[in-house]
Amino acid sequence: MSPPLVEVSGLSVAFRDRGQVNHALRDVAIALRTGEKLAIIGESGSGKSTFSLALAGLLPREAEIGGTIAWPGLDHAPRAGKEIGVVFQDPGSSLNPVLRIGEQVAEGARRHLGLGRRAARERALDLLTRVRIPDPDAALDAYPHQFSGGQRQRIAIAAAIAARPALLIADEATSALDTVVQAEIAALLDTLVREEAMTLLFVTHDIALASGLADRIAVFHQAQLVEIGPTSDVVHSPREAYTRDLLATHIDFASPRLVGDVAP
Amino acid sequence: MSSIPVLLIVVVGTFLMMELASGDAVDAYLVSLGGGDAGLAASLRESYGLDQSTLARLGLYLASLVQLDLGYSVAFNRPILDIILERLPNTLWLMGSATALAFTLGSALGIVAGARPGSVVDRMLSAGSLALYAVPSFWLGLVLSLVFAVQLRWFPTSGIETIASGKTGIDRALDVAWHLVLPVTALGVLYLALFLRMMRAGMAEVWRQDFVLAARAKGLARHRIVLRHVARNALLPLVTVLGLQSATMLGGSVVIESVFAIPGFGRLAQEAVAARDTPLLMGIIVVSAVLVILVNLMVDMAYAWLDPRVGSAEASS
Amino acid sequence: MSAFFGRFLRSPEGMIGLVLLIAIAVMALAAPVAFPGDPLAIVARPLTAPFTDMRVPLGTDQLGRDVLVQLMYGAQTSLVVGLAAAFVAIVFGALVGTTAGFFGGLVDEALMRVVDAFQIVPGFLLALAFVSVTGPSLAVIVSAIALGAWPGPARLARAEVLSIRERDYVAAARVIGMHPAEIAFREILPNALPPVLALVSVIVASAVLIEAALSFLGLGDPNLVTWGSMIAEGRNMLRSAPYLSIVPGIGLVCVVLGVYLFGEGVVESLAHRRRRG
Amino acid sequence: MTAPLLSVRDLGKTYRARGRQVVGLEGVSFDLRSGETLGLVGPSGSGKSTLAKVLMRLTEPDTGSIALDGDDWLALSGGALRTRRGEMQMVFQDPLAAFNPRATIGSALADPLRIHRIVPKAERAERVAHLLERVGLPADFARRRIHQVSGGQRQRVAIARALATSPRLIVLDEAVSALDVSVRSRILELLADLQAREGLAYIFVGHDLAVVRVISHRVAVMEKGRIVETGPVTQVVADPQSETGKALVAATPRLY
Amino acid sequence: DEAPTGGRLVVAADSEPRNLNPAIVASNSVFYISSKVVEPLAEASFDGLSPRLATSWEGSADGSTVTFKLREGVTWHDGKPFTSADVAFSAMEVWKPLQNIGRSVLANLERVETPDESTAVFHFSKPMPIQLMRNALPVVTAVLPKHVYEETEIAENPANTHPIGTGPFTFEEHRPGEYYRLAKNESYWGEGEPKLDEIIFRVLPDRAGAASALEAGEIQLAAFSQVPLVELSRMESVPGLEVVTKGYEDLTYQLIVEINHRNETLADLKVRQAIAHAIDKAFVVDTVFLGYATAATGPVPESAKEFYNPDTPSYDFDVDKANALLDEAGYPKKDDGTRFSVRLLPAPFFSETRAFGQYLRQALAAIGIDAELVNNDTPAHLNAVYKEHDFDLAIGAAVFRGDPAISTTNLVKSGIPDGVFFSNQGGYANDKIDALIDEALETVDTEKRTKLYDQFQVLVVEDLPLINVANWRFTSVASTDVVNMANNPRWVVSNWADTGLKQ
Ligand SMILES: Nc1ncnc2c1ncn2[C@@H]1O[C@H](COP(=O)(O)OP(=O)(O)OP(=O)(O)O)[C@@H](O)[C@H]1O
Ligand SMILES: Nc1ncnc2c1ncn2[C@@H]1O[C@H](COP(=O)(O)OP(=O)(O)OP(=O)(O)O)[C@@H](O)[C@H]1O
Ligand SMILES: [Mg+2]
Ligand SMILES: [Mg+2]
Ligand code: NI
Repeated sequence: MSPPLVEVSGLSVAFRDRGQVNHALRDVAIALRTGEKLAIIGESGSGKSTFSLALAGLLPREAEIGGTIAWPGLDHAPRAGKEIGVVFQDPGSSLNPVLRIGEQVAEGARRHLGLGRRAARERALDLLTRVRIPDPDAALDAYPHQFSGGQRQRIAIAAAIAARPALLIADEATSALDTVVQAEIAALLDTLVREEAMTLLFVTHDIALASGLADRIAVFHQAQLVEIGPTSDVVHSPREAYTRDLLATHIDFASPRLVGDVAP
Repeated sequence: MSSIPVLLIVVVGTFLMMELASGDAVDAYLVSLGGGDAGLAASLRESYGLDQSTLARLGLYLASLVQLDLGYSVAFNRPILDIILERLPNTLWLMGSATALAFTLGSALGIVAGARPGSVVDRMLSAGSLALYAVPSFWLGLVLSLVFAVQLRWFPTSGIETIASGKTGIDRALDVAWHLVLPVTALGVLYLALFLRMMRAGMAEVWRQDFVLAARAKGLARHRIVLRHVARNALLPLVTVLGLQSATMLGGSVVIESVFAIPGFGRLAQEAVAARDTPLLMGIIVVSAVLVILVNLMVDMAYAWLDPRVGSAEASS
Repeated sequence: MSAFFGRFLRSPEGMIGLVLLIAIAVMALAAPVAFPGDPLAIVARPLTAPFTDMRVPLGTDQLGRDVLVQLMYGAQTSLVVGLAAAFVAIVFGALVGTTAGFFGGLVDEALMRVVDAFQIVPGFLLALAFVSVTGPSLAVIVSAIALGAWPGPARLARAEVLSIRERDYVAAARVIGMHPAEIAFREILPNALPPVLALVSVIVASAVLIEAALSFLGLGDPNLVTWGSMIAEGRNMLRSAPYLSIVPGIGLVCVVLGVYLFGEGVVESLAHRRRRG
Repeated sequence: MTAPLLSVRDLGKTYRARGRQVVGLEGVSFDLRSGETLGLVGPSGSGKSTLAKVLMRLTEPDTGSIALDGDDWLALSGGALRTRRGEMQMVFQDPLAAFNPRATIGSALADPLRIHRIVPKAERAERVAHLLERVGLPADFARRRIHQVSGGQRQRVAIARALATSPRLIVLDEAVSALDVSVRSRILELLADLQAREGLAYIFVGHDLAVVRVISHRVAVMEKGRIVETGPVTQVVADPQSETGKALVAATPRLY
Repeated sequence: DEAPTGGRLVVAADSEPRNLNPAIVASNSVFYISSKVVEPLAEASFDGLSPRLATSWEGSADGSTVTFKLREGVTWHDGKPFTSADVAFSAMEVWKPLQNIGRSVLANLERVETPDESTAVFHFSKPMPIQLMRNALPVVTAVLPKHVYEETEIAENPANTHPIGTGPFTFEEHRPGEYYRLAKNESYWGEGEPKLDEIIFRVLPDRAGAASALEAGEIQLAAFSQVPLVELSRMESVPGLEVVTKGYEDLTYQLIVEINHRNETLADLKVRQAIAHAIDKAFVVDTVFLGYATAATGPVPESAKEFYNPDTPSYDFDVDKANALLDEAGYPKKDDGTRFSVRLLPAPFFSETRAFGQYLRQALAAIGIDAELVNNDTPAHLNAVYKEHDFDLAIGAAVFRGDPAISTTNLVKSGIPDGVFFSNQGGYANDKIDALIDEALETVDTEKRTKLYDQFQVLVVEDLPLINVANWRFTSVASTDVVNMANNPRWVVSNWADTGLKQ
């Protein structure tokens, strides 16, 4: 068996604000296998984003970090952009409004793959085609505001994978979108990860979405990892009470309805 | 274009304000004569049409303004347009250079400060700019002229160029530039500080935005993040302020022109008021208003060029 | 509230500003107590240099008037003019801006054209002309400065009102059937004003500077001591008696700096509260 | 068959922004009976919020009619409208944005009581406490401000405010979309409970068909300002007829 | 002395008159520039008059005519010859109808006869004192070229801003806000004159600017006290610069307190006397003028030797007496220490008038008069004082123009229409004084006429229609390179034909 891509152990993150310490993560240990799709679920404030940012090395300077993050699957410490791509939640604000799409998609590739102007443009065009932006040629010279939310998220994904990262982190990449678009983006991520043999860390608060996409699911609650395991185990035989609660309150087409079939 | 009614308000407002004045152009003229009798005053008033009612004069003024005729100056005994065109370049040079200096240097230093918020460089630049921001420009002008013109004699004390030098071409340009160093510094420093502070504040704001985190996540070089992503966006509000400040700067140049005896627009305004030359003052105010409108138009164009979101047909969903 | 003060007390800018302002305010308030009588009284030999005669520690001007006394009374003028002009400009501007924002349509259009008109005319030029034609007195100078300063608050107030009008809580107020007047005064206005009030420091500072510049050009109230006119008079003696223009110049820098720093401290401490919700 | 509580016919609304025209609503018609919940689903920009605002008279439609209890709802204006607003209330998506940040929760809940003279001044505090109790909150919340309580509690306060005037109909625009799952299901239970006890009618706007299914009797699927499909919710979920309906059903995540 | 030839003299100018024609505008700021271009019939000298375009002048015994012999061989700057026709034209068409001073001095001029090209005979309808005529010559009689002005709208003639004369320098250009340039008139009638190649008047409206420019060597002369008095002692010590107080003897300015006699309180002589006693003239001379002035004793300055009468009543600085006078007049001190309030309007023309305003406010406070200063700009001040009469006390600066009849008597005479600047607009009327003034105006005999003015001075000081505080003269600061400076009593406004510059 290949070594894990990344091995996180005892990870703690705290934010200190004028004397008050706010623990965003406490003693989290997770190993990510190369090529797997791991979903992290948990409610708001449970530390999901903090974990993603810690992996990508993007935590703000004031964060106090404890524990270790080792990368046995790589021969050197990873760099954000090169070995790790990140997609954020809000497609409206994660693209620079005043720069052309082509530039934003290609800039990671130019830096990490050492591409020239032309080659970078080619690469951007290729990426935009792969994330299925209509008329990708014209899109290169367009600006973010000219696209819908779903399209922007596709562009953000293209930019994140521009330098062929080994690990793609999608932090609530679909939460701001409507269900139809959300399903499309989730499918796109799935395809891309498979094609590029990337490892995927998929952060969401929707356990159903996670279950449809991920190989394994990690459940965060109040800054702690409460449970991690293969998707079907977590969904069908959760070990922790919190996970059971999550599943119980989850609503899907199978959930019992709260009202009668017709109004009284 | 909504500038026409705005200009109308400006014109009528200024006219009415000048009606509040005690004494008219003939009085002012008679003083320059060292006095004169009542008959002389009456005949002068008649010849300048100052004996008519306020409304009639306002009507006449507006009518001539429509034909782009700014009228005739009693104080200078010349067509107002000529006088204005003679003075305008000096002020434009002064303002233009001060703006260019303040904007380029101010935003550049703002970028330096905003590149690492909270760093030593940032704190020093912030404190320095705040101090400069608090210095009255006319006082700074005095101090500069005392030190660099009178004491050290590096620069001329006053004027816009060496008088009657017969210089032309590049020599003259250099001469003017040499004369402008101190006044431009005195006028520009305040705005330099303003732009620096705005740039810095703007960058601090942009640093918090998601797309900067995204840029960091792409592993871009720091200078690229600072310049291309952060500074580029922080520049936008600066451009807007540039337009808003043009009027303020025009006003500020009045005092500086007085300190450095530069025959510009501001001084002309002072002279016009002192001479109760209503048409001249109106001409000055109308022309400066048009100037400000033009600057704002240019700024809008620059903004539209810098910010693709503006004026674009497709808007976000 | 107390959290706000706590933050303010810990903000270095705010504290320096506060100290400067207190010092200047004390100076202004102490003036009539320490030196009752006419600040423009001729008390000693003209052009006594500073620190040479301890009865007039900062020296005298060309008429033998005490520079220290003038400096202290000048602080009064600067503060009074600055605060009064800012008060008038902000009250008037906020009134016009909120009116335009509330009523919208033709009223908005008309008022905003007037605001435009005032914004494209250089404020200082306007103040200069206004003071020249009406004669310099404290009230005239204050109005002249306010005349150039009100469009800023007006625009901001209007923008705030327009933006708050679109907020959900205003929609919620309409939904429960609140009267439009109550919506305007209870829901919108109190939330629209704070950003406008944040302009106070900038306007006070610029009013102090404009008053000084007007006095410098000879358009100050002759019955009052003002720093600008001290500088203007000192200007004629810049080389013989540089202290005459340097002393009030430093006074000006301190007031303006104090106001800015104080304002910055306040805004920052308030902004924190907004950010944290 | 009783007459519908709300009868909407042929609503149309076009937004004009910077010279462009955007369809907000087009030919929207439906009926709603007392005690019934109509779910409203559709992709982003399909006009759900526009419909909600038009119903609440927060924005005016270009065409069409609305009858509340048989009365012409669009003909009301001024004081008459304000008086009758008590019959139809609304809950917004973001409860934080829906409350004046300066007001205490108590005064926000007292406002409708005062405006509609529901109880004498002396009894208001008591009534506010009762309202809080009905949405499952302790009475001392009245002293807090909205940013001092959690997300789910905020939405409960919003519902309490909507209940204050004893409305017959509440429009809920994405009222549970921003909430964590556990909180969300409790709010849904609260809504269903209130309906069962008081015969309220709801228009429930949401983008998650699974959630809409749980709380609604009927559902209307919207797309580009039009209602493309309506029917009993179970039926639509089981067998959507419209393209949009099919896409929505397909896109709703299921637990595997 | 003989001055070196050549060179460019750069001097400071503080204003830019819109009309540079000295025949129309007889004011110092116009003369300053145009006296080098347009010449009068005669100019002042330390021993009387020195001939310019006229070589002699003679009055008839009955005062009905004055005959001028004119200089021959003089040409205008455009090459045309100068003749008596030019003088006749200037007198009848310009000085008498248009000029601010000529309108009154030459009011009785009927016609000018020109028996030949070099003779002009002025005929008057009422006796014209030759003393007055002589004294008026330097001020009133700048001669204009008839061929340029004839049959034009004289007031609008382009030569008013680009003067053409017979003087040692030709007017070359005016760059508004920057400078005027005059060049040597190669065909000037004066032998070996002018010396300078060029004179540049550099516009420096701010007084501080002139001092800096002098020190920086950018200009060589600042006249009319453009360098502030307080800077003088320091300028004195700057190598290469000197302070010159000579050259202004006939350009005396009088610091006066104008009084509005419509104010009942001020109409009381005792009150006026009290005010006069409250003013410490010596202090004013020392502090406001830093010694560059003399205390005034009456309406005629000491420098006007021909007219000055030292035997006038005096009002010593005496606060107690002033207080006593006010008590006597029935204005006791109230609880707050004041007796009554007045509005005090200092003229904005000079920093000294404003400074004196500050002083007077304080001097009045000392005797219980609460004075509120009102600072107006020039038009507003003139309007308030001379038109609206909206003042109680005003501080003015009057020019003594060589003869009391030229402008000084206007300050006390009654019956002057409203709106005439620098005249009695305080509503003062004194039959005795009026009669004296009228008599002197037609008294041909010089000695008799002088006597009348002696009396006039006594009456004015006794009754105090206004208070003369001090008389002051300007100073110049110049480079020591300037040669032949200040060699006549109106030097700054004379033709500078013999002025030179050491290289
Ligand atoms: N820069 C920061 N400074 C201070 N506290 C922070 C910071 N970033 C996050 N936190 C705190 O850390 C905790 C975890 O936040 P995090 O963003 O990781 O949660 P999350 O699970 O991503 O929530 P959500 O679903 O809302 O995105 C929260 O309490 C949050 O307030
Ligand atoms: N005030 C407005 N001005 C202009 N266009 C508007 C306005 N409000 C909504 N629209 C447009 O009307 C259409 C319908 O918008 P609406 O907000 O009703 O959609 P929605 O179904 O609520 O979407 P979402 O699920 O994103 O909330 C959209 O295209 C939107 O851009
Ligand atoms: Mg998160
Ligand atoms: Mg919506
Ligand atoms: Ni808080």
